[in-house]
Amino acid sequence: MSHAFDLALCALILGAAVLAVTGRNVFGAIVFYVVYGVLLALAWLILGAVDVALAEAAIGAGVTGVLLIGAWQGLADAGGLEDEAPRPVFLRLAAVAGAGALGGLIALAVISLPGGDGLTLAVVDNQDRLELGNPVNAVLLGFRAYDTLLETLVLTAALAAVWSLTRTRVWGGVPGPGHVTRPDGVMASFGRLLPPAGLLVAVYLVWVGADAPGGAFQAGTVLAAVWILIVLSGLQDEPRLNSLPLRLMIIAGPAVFLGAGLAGAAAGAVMGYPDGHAKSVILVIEYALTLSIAATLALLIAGPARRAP
Amino acid sequence: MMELLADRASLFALTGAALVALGFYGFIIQRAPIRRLIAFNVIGSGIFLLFGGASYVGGGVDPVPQALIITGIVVALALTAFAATLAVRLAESGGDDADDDGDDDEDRESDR
Amino acid sequence: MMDDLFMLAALGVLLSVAGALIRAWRGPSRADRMMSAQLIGSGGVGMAVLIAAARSEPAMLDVALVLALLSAFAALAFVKTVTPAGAGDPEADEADAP
Amino acid sequence: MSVMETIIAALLALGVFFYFAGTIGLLRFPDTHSRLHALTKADNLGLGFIVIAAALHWGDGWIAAKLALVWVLALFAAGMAAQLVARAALKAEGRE
Repeated sequence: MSHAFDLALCALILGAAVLAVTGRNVFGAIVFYVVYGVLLALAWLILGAVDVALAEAAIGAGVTGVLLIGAWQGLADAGGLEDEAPRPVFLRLAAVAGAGALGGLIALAVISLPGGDGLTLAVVDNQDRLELGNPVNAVLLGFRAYDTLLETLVLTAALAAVWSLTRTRVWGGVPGPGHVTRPDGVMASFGRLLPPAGLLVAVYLVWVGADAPGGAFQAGTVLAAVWILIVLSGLQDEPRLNSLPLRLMIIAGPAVFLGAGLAGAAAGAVMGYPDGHAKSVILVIEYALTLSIAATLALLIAGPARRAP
Repeated sequence: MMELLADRASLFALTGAALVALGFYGFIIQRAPIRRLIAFNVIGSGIFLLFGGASYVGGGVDPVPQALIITGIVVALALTAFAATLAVRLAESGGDDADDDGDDDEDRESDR
Repeated sequence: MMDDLFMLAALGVLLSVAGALIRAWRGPSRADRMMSAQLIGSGGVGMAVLIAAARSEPAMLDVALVLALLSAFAALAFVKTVTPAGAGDPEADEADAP
Repeated sequence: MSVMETIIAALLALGVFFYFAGTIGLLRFPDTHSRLHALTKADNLGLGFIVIAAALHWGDGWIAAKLALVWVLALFAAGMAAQLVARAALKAEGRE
């Protein structure tokens, strides 16, 4: 029975992807992409990768939809939504041939992969030294912490890139169109009801992240979603982008992370955790990262400033 | 072929391979910026699924690829946000830098 | 035995989700497409609960929790697209707008 | 099959039935607003039965509380989305 579900899920994932990529209507393509995100989260659940499923559920099924619909709105307002000029036939054929060859090659590589136990045992054997029960977070914040540090810097760089597209006269101003809703309406009520639940879930995810699926990225994304919801429902406008507390919040995570790495020099190893205190340092980093990831993702979705400060 | 589809690991890895091919096709064929963004993201998630399926042993996915995939999902979102902003600003300027008030335009395309 | 039962139910929900995809494909209006996405989101929550129950893995319920929390986000963004510049509230009358 | 298993099986069958009812309504009803009506009733009930079945399966208070939170959140989200999508559909029809 489980196998029938696997097959049907994979077929549906492919179907949703085909419709998202080739569908005739741009808005429909966005809807299919959101559906595709939900189905992918289920695929990760089936594979037993609960941490990835959480990230995919929060990002693929939640935040990306808001991002793409925002872009759709912006493009529709600017008249750049659709370019209907059809591609020449030879290009279509070449694309089909190229895609087929690429997919075939990858499939061949997958089939000929040698079996193996991978790195699971190596991680499980060593994660006790970090006192973390969740192997994925032991990799993210322990064994491969360099990657995670650089990733947070990539996020900050992406935000700087988005801000670089600001019109000069509104630099440092407020992003978004300035949402206004009926104060007693459904939308405003929803904006008041959901954030406490979202906050609870985010705190819970970062709290259990040490020993169970969850962690800074998942919790940060849920917090970012709560932020976006409050803005969309008109309860609170986006902050000014030149505000100092906001900028500090954005760099707090990478700064604490880098600081902990450099402070490791005092304990014997640059970019290492002090023996015996690894868990407490990791928890501090994780909380700071959660805040920074939340602010960075929410502001990435909000886009550059559009109103003067 | 059938025993490959009967094995969970290779079933999801092959689905990932098909998604990469599909996204690649869409990325070449489509012109509208949002469609290209979606196609690009389909390539990305196809690679993640390929990676996850290939490292699936018995009860779960290897934690190292899991960590890399989580990192990848978040970076993909960040770059999608940047690309979307770029596309909107490009459409607003419409190739004419003097048009600085493009965002006041309230025309909307109808759906059907 | 019980896990097969839960997966059978999950397969049933998956098939109903496949049906909803047809409506998302046909449209005709954006509201119809958005409704299908809503039904599929709700089906996703249900399937996440069912998979968690089949594996007897409570941590998997957190995925259902996150999906349920964020299932209305795309719908919220969507309804704003019918208002000027996507900034308003479809419930507000035009006269209320500033 | 024990009594409890029979009850769980029956609840699951009901849950799946309501999901199908929602999908059939979504496919068969003639216009946007009646489709919305079919959809929101059905999927909330479907999820409700599935959640009760899962809670009985675990028989644990905390897990049942988490499952209840999942259902309440889904109810809120679906209720809000239904109301706002209906308004948006009305508005879009007016504009076109």
